[in-house]
Amino acid sequence: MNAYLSNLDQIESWFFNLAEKQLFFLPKKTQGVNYRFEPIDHQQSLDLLNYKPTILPPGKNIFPDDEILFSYYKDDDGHYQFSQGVTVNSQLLAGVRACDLKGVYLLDEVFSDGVKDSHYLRRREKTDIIAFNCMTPCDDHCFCEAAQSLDFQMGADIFITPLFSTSHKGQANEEQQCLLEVLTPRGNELIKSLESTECSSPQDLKNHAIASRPQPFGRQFSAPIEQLAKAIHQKDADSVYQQYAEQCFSCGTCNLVCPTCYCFETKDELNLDGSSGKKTRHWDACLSPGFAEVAGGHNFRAEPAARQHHRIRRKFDYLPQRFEQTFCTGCGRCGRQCTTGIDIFNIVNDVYLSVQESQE
Amino acid sequence: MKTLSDPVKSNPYIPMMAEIQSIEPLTKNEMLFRVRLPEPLNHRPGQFVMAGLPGIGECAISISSGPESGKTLEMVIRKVGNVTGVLHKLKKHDLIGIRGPFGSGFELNDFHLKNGNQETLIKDIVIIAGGLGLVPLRSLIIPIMEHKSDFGRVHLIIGSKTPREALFRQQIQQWKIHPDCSITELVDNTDFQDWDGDVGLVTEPIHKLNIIEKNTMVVLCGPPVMYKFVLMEIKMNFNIPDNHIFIDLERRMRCGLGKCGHCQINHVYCCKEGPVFRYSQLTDLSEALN
Amino acid sequence: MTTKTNSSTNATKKTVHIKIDHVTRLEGHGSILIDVKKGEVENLKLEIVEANRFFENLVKGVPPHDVPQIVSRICGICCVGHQLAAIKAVENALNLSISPQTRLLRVLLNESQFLQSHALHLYFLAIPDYVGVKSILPLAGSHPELIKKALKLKKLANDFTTVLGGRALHPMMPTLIGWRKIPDRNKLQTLLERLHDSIQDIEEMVDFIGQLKWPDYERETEYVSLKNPDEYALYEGEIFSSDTGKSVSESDYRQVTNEFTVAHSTAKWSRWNRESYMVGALARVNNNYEQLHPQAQEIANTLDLKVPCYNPYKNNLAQMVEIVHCTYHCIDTLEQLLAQELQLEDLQYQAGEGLGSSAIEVPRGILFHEYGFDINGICNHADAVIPTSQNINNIERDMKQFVPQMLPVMDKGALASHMEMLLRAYDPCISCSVHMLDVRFV
Amino acid sequence: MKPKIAFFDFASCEGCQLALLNCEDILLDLLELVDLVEFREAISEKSARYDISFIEGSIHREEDSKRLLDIRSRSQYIVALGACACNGNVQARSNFIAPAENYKLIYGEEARNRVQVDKNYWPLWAHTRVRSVEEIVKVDYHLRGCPMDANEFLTLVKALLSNQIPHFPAHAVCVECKRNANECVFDKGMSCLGPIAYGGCDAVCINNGHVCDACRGLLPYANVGAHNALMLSKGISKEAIQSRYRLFCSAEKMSES
Ligand SMILES: Cc1cc2nc3c(=O)[nH]c(=O)nc-3n(C[C@H](O)[C@H](O)[C@H](O)COP(=O)(O)OP(=O)(O)OC[C@H]3O[C@@H](n4cnc5c(N)ncnc54)[C@H](O)[C@@H]3O)c2cc1C
Ligand code: SF4
Ligand code: SF4
Ligand code: SF4
Repeated sequence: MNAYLSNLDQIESWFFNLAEKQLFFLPKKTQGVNYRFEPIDHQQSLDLLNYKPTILPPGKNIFPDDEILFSYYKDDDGHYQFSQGVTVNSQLLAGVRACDLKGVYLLDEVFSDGVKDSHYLRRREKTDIIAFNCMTPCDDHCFCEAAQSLDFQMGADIFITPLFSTSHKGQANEEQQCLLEVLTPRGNELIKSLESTECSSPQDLKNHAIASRPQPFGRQFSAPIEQLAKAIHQKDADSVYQQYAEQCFSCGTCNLVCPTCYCFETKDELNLDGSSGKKTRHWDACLSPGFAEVAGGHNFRAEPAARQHHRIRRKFDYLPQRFEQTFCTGCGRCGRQCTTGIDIFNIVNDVYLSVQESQE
Repeated sequence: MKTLSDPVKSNPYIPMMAEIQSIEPLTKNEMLFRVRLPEPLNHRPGQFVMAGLPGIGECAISISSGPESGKTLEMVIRKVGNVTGVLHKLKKHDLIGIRGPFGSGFELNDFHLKNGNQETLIKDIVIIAGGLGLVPLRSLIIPIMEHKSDFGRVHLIIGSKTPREALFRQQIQQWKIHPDCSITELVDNTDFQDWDGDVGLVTEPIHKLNIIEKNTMVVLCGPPVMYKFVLMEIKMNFNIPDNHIFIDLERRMRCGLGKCGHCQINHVYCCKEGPVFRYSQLTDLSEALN
Repeated sequence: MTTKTNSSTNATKKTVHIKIDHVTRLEGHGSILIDVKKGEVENLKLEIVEANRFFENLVKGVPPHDVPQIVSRICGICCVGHQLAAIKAVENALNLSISPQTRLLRVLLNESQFLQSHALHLYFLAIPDYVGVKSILPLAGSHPELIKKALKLKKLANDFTTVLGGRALHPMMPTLIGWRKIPDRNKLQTLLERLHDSIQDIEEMVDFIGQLKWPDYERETEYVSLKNPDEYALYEGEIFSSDTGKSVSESDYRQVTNEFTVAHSTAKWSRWNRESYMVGALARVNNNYEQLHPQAQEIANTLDLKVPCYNPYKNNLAQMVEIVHCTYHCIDTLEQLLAQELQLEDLQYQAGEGLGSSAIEVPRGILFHEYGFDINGICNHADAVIPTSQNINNIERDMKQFVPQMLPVMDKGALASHMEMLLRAYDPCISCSVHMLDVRFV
Repeated sequence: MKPKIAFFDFASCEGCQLALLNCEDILLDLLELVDLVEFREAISEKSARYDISFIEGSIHREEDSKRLLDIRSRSQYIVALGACACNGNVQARSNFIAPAENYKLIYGEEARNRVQVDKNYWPLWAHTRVRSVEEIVKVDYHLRGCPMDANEFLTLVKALLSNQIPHFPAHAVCVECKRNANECVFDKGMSCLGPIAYGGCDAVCINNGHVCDACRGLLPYANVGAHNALMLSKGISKEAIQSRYRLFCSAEKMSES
């Protein structure tokens, strides 16, 4: 597909333009230090270059909490009449970082595996994504390069790479030129309204930009991810999980903010009339103590350490076995938002080191 | 995007509504529901459905009828909580929501005397059921009994807590008349009631089994605590390959589709790859039998 | 409610014993005890049987911003009043000042509670008495339209408090100096429209109330309320007495309340220029009639509420008048607020030593709070005087006059129910009243 | 037969009953489905047996606990309504002050003496520890929070009306913060009890710019040790942490530490 050149100013007015036509989400600064994907607001300044990953990943717009799975009523003959749920509106997610793009891609894989999840897939079909390539690590928590999601661009309709240094905000050189790669027919439609010039040698420009990035990019594990995964697959590291579990609140924040966590709980609700209602689903968290409890009270993961173990292995061992991809994108959200400061990066590293040690 | 090209039409969360044909109390807390489905399930033995009522909830319930039951579905439901409590209040002709069948289930072929093209002779089938474990296994025992000549010797060990909780006693009586079929019924405790079977745990008769180890298939289903002891007993007395031992597991389930994550046992989903597993699949799953 | 009445009737020389335990449709627990022997009132007590919660002690040891959150729990109906009174008193103690934006928000928040409390009291608690039913439930059958309108007004008032305060009960958005979060502009706009729309309904409710018959009973007493030269005093002002025609400042509130205890009440009693005084809607309307919104004055006229009014039952009418006043006043204030950009303000403050008190009008009358802080800014002193505890003394005196006066013309049943109605007319809030401190015996 | 529902209040602000009266949208529909037999705040009727009794308020005096025992014996289900009933709420702070001291501070020495003379009113004043409802009778369900959450109330009533078992997941307030995409209070430079507090309130305080003070009580698995360490690491003094824990949760174990 084609590639184009444009600058940030032009991209900004393009965004406002697109926002006239459809629901348009963009990262926006909260009152504190964080960002959130919110409907674009005309007073907002485009913070694409320096924003740190949003509180919730953009994938949650496709897999929303409290989603209606179906609603129903009993007709006069006592027959149940079902309806699908809510109508899905199209939306555009802009400024999605590569790590979050990979998150969405992994959810795509999960929800289309086996029996297809119509709710996710219908929303996904109506979601356009304009992704954004990172030129500097967003903060100290990021480890996207180590987690192999830097430069990830599958699933985006348009992928933007800044061709200038983004480390000094405001005093950017040249005229803040960006490369826009169009990856889908939908992207082709979107880019029509952008003031831009066609680019004939996108790969060279991109390679050059990538080469000028800081090295190493973000935090690096003690070993390549394949070796970590192998270590995590072994069971010798109980003491590491235990050590982190002692600090853990079992609050589930780490799950809920993760772009690749998709476990859910369903809830059936009856209306006051007693003959109509709905079924909804809610984000759930495997770190939450009741997650694996069954009727009769037996809990298959009653200990916090067992839950941490499950979470880490799910990201680095179990799901990769199924989908051949690491289910941690290195976005750093879980570490950034864990109130007690537990960082998956450290757990994974420590597990690796402890397994190494025990083998020596 | 490869995954999204085929349009999704159906909503996998909407149940089909089945009419209750009969409800038969089996014990104080267990009832046999016989329902008529709008279309045949075409299930395999050992599979399960999500049963429940819209507005109330759903839970995983094993299919207890044989694979040839057509539009009729039999389930035994034990009253333990929310959904099962409400289901127990239903009456004949009421509707019940069913989704499924889900899960792997058993491949009857694995148990045939002549096992498919491998030509292994499966001479002995050992089925050990504890408590409610008999319910899913019944869907396996029924086809075996109905086509008994295709199968070898069948050894059933069926345990319950007390005579009051023993399930399907009449039907078990009928199974006994089949050739090459030994059935041991046990209770932990007679609790001062009449009981013509044995008293003891399901582990006790295992060492007495007269089987040809390498031509034997073993099937287990029961409460989580049972597995460890039964497996220990089997391993101590016989040399049966791990992939000839089947175990039926239970976990919390919400979707039945391998998505919600609740039934995950290490990297496998109980609702997808299970609930029936070969023991060989479970040996490196640390969470499976704990 | 259990009503035990025994009497041996001998024309005028009646002997009546009435005990009403846990009077219903009342916020908090109170009982009425009346003993009449041979036509003479031997014993008449308004017992307050609510369990103590010792709020003044509960706030000791906490930092300044926690004080309003704790005292909010004194009472659900009056939570906004307690919060605002505490916030003002703490600000006075720490010498903190507020912006005009914050003042406007507080005025609105306070009046939203007037709307909600008066609507609740009139329709759910008081009116059933005058229609002769036991609760609002039969009214829902006999007067469905009226009840729907009352619910609608109550919902509007609740939503109003929710938009301004975060929730209708124990709001968390207001705090010292300002607002923790700025109310949503669109929601304020919607509220303004709903307030405009509610006027029609309110007028119909006035018509309904106008048809009710009020017991013909009067007792002149001292009426105490805030007074403010610039407005109908609700949020702030000086303490004014109808007896003297003079005011004292809020920091001198002890001169007014002069609290003392009686054994049959876990709430303390008050008196000022005579043996008892009255606070609340009627006192305010009596004292500040001229400053009511013109539309509210007109309604007072329609309802035949002439000031000064000495009939305590007509406190209910004064509440209706205040509903009208607050509706119009909120509309004006909201328009003023929406004319400006709302800003999130810096809420940092310096905590330190200090003592401060405040007075504010809440639906049931004047509420006084006072707090002291040590050099670390930790609360070490608290006092609160609640409207009901100021009124109880006056209610008992009303009853003591009412019983002998009506004894010849009323049977014991009517007497008992009129006592309950009288108690309810004051809209007493007993939960609130059971927490006093610093007693001086006079 | 419609279930008989009753409300009883003990020491409380009666805000939870008000929270119910505030559900204007559904109030009349709800009243169609149940038989409200006792609701002192709004009606004057009585009944001998109750299907569901909602108990509001904490228990302070012997006569209160006697009354509560009597209600229990006449009720099928007891629901503790709101923080006062569930865990004693702010008034349980007075458990850290000796009762005699409390009286002296509030009423003065003289009042106490006078009360002791007049035996008739003695029970009114016979104050013991502030106790939760569960300390005295078996509680079937808890509706936590100050005030209770109207949605949870509705969930409970609907479940009981349809023969279901009401279920309130025991998760931290943080869960609801995430569902609302809230910025964490700690990121705003303030501190929060959310990680150890019962959720179910939709994180309403944090949604509205405040912090969580754990009015719904502590989770059964609350990691208080880790929380304490977290607060200390934010430079909050031991005394301030304790004062915070004791704001709403004084009746609970952690605040004793
Ligand atoms: C493959 C399989 C087959 C089964 N076959 C049968 C069978 O044939 N017959 C049979 O009787 N049972 C069978 N079961 C067990 C059955 O699924 C459970 O007993 C059932 O889930 C109970 O549901 P319930 O709603 O009645 O109980 P619940 O009230 O749901 O209680 C179940 C547990 O879940 C928790 N819980 C309840 N509601 C919620 C909620 N909303 N959110 C979070 N946690 C909650 C409770 O703490 C409790 O521990 C099978 C289970 C599996 C996995
Ligand atoms: S966010 Fe932190 S404290 Fe909360 S469950 Fe995850 S690891 Fe534990
Ligand atoms: S596990 Fe943590 S770092 Fe990895 S993708 Fe999830 S939130 Fe990001
Ligand atoms: S604000 Fe409080 S409740 Fe919310 S996530 Fe942070 S710690 Fe948890």
